[in-house]
Amino acid sequence: MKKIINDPANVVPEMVEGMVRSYPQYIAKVKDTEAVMRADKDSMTGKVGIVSGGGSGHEPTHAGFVGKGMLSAAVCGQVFTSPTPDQVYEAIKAVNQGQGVFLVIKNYSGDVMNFDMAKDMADMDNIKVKSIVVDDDIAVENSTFTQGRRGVAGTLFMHKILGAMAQNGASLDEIDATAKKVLPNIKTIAVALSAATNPETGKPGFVLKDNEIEYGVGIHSEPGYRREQIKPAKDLVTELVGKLNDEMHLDQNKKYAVLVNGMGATPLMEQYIFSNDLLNKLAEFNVKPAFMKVGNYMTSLDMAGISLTIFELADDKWLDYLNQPVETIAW
Amino acid sequence: MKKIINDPANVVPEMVEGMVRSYPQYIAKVKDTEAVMRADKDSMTGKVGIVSGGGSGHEPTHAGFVGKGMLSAAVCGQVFTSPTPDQVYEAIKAVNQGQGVFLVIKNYSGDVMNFDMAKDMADMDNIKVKSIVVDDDIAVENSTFTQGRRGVAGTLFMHKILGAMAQNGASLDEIDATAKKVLPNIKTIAVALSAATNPETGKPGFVLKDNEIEYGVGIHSEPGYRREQIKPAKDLVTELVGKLNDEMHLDQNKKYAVLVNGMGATPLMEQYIFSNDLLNKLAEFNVKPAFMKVGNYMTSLDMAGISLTIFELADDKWLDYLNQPVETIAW
Amino acid sequence: MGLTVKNVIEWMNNFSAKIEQNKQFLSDLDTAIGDGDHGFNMSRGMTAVSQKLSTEPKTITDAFKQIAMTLISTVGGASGPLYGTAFLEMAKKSSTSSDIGDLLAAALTGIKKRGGAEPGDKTMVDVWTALVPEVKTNKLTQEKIASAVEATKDLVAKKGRASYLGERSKGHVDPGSQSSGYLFEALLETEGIL
Amino acid sequence: MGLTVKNVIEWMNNFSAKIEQNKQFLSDLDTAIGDGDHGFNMSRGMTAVSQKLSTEPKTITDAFKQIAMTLISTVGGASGPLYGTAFLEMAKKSSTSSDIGDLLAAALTGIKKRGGAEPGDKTMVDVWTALVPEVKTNKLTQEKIASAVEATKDLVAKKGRASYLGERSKGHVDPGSQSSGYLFEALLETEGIL
Ligand SMILES: Nc1ncnc2c1ncn2[C@@H]1O[C@H](COP(=O)(O)OP(=O)(O)O)[C@@H](O)[C@H]1O
Ligand SMILES: Nc1ncnc2c1ncn2[C@@H]1O[C@H](COP(=O)(O)OP(=O)(O)O)[C@@H](O)[C@H]1O
Ligand SMILES: [Mg+2]
Ligand SMILES: [Mg+2]
Ligand SMILES: [Mg+2]
Ligand SMILES: [Mg+2]
Repeated sequence: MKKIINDPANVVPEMVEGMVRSYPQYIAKVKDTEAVMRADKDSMTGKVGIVSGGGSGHEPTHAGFVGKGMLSAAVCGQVFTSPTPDQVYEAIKAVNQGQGVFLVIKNYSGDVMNFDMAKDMADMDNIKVKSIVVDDDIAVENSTFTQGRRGVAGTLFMHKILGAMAQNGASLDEIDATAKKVLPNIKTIAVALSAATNPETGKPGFVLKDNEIEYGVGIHSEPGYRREQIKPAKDLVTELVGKLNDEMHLDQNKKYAVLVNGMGATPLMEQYIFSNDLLNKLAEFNVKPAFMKVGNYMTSLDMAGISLTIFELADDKWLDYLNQPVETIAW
Repeated sequence: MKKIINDPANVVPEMVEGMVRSYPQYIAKVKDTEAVMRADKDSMTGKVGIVSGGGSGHEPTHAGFVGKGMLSAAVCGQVFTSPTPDQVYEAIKAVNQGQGVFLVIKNYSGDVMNFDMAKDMADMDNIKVKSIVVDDDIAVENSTFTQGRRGVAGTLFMHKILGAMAQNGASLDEIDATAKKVLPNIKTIAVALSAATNPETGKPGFVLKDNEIEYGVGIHSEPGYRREQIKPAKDLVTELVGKLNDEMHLDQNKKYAVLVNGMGATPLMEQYIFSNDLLNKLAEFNVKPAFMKVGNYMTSLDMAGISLTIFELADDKWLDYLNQPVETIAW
Repeated sequence: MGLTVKNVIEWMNNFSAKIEQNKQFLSDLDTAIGDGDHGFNMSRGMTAVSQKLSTEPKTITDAFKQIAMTLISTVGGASGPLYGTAFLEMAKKSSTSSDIGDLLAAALTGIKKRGGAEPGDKTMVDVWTALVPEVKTNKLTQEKIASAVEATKDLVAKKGRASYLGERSKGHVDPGSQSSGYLFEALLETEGIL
Repeated sequence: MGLTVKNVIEWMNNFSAKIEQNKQFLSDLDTAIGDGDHGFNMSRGMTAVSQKLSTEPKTITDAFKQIAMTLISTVGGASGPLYGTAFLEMAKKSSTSSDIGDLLAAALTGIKKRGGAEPGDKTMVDVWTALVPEVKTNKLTQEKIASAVEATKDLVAKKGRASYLGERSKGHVDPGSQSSGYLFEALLETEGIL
């Protein structure tokens, strides 16, 4: 493991410190925590707070999306490990303006339980808290008898939609209702060329051979659904779009937002080549995205690979929310 | 070599295609070339054009900085290979509005010669063209008897300053004069943990041992000035800031802009940890950056490492230019 | 004898020592079917617990509460709220009972409620479900602990990260079950509680 | 005999074949002291030149002009404008002279002007400087070409990417000199020009 770090045990506090000091115009630390909140407090006055977070290692998620028009606060857990309830609770308190706070949680048992405990703590303070659990990763079979699907890159669209609504003055109940409507419309699937190496453990999450790829891996190196030989970009696109289409039945009469997301170590050149093939493939369905982003948004440290998110814009307002300007480090 | 590409010979056209199709609101192709120009042509009316470019593999540079307030066009050469004069010439013609065109060239013999030939071609069309050759990389000893220093990440600041001026209506001569003033104030130095693998050759530019780093490498895997064992982030900062300070003598009474630039495969987590140590180190000089950016801006495909640019803001207007809003993919 | 502040502390220090010793092993188990951090998570938490308990709490209830709050605020992940909830429930129960069997039963109820897992889901719930009755009937042995932990090996995970593996989670011991095994071992080795 | 459109084409096809054959070798030389692409750059260019010349140009001047423009627009990097300029100067000169020695001398002047390199800077200028007089005096041989190329090995690079290496550029043949060597070899092997 060769990394630009100091003590592996301190990567998260040092990273958070580096982030708030590099971008004081956007974010500030929530005192005595590894959570960050908007520097522009005025932008939160009278608004519902939107709080997200999770394990670290997915930068710029989540702290890079804190700012006017998007998240109110982000809680940074240890690498790939859910933050603790007390930290989430402090973030909730810091951004609550009396209009309540909405939590965007990714579906991992740790995150769900820790955020739930934080909610319990906030309840005791009479802070109204509602939440959504994002589970956009279609690699995993869905089932109510299991943990269900993971929350991955599609979470970004949830942040953006709810952040825009909150900025426009929506109530906690309105935000809650929209979150529920948005949720089933976001689907993501990934392909990995190599796993991330966690600085704490010093080991890669899995090892692929020199010519191997794996479809369906998660953002903490959770296993995917198939390993095979590396293929041309356009064949990767065919596989991933095929999976997404099975789920959401692409329809030329519908509008879509698309996120091509680099996992951390994949050059933008490859992401754009992938995007080119993707747009060709979508054209076969007579689909042209109404909104598109390409880049490293929900990374997994130094993992090489790409995830593809397609978000059906079932409500026309959602496109406006996506296009609404924000003041963040990374959107 | 495991990459998300199709035919290695087509990476550049496919990438450019992917980029303009993903972000049609910002960029469009210059017909029959691998150059891109602003989609928002109105934003160029009556203004001096700013054209840059170079070999591909440094994404989001240069095409990611084309848009209102920054570059007018960017010419994308083969991977790590200067674009040809005819392509640069087409870009010049496409953005020329009668006020002349200014070229931002990075100091490599290829770039300098090809852009020079393009200038000769534009001269024959009576298009006024001036240019600056950026040579911010202090790893190389400077000398008028050699090729001199390379142009690397600091070029971004040149793009931003000149782009803002052009947008505000500055003349070609004013832009030329400012470019000359800005040039000696931008200094960059890098450290690499691993080299880039060019998709055309399939081989890494150099090989470092599992515990080795190299100071002073260039963005095409040009060799640096020293190899040694990997050190904690704060020691890397000490080395790089030391080198920069030898050149520019950090002074608490002066203002600085700072760019912490990831080389492509280095996670943002590491870049922020580095930034935290950097800000500590600069504080020892009583220096606090007036402007700062952290992220993958001038990459070298999948190279792991960081470059550090310090830009002395010798003129107060320069800070305003850096802060002036732009409409680009990546600034 | 029964519970005292002193032997609760000893229990926790024993537990902490086992975690420290097996930190890498727990993480390796987690690498096979999870995200490879369980040893580090538990080590971070139990180091903080030992540190916290170096100032002796006044009451047994206080001791359990401090253990709970420390775990909740330092471990994170899935195991943090689960172990935290377990000790929080033990703290609550300790105000009306001093029977370790009763306390552990309350803890198990808390774990199931917090995580929604049932026996057979290949989580720490399996080990707790197997061993709490043994504590109650005073029949806890090293062998029973080992076999309860080992029994998770053949199960298919239904909760937690390992559930993403489906059938492929078979053949690996559940890391949270292994760390829970250490908790019961530490209990067994702490003189005077059982 | 002297220059004809036909033997210029043959010269270029010979050159192209040598480049193709030694593509990897040229890139390997460039990897040692540059960025590893010289073989690919030249191959891209000469493939395009051969393709272009498959339609026979009308005049020698046209032939050289087409070679120049094709190289300029396909090679890129440092070698593109340099080789491009060389052939452009040969095209210009060919309107007043049909002596290959005169043409190559004009080419060398162009290369030096475009790149600013002098003999001894470890660039293709060294090979051209050594061999143009040999062509003029009709004494070009395979051995002289080889030794001109080899002579760049001990030099320290002052221009181009290799100059970043300083002293460390010693001990490696300059890739552009090697490809220029092939150009002269191809010339030597093309019957009738010299
Ligand atoms: N819903 C749940 N109910 C009970 N135990 C669970 C649940 N989810 C996970 N666990 C336990 O937690 C352990 C994993 O803990 P840990 O690795 O520290 O957290 P994470 O999975 O967040 O990385 C699993 O081995 C399992 O025993
Ligand atoms: N200024 C110069 N003058 C003459 N020849 C040069 C100059 N710069 C580079 N060269 C030649 O070009 C060769 C490298 O070409 P190539 O690898 O194709 O371009 P690049 O260096 O842009 O990658 C060198 O080996 C050298 O012979
Ligand atoms: Mg974890
Ligand atoms: Mg090159
Ligand atoms: Mg785990
Ligand atoms: Mg080269």
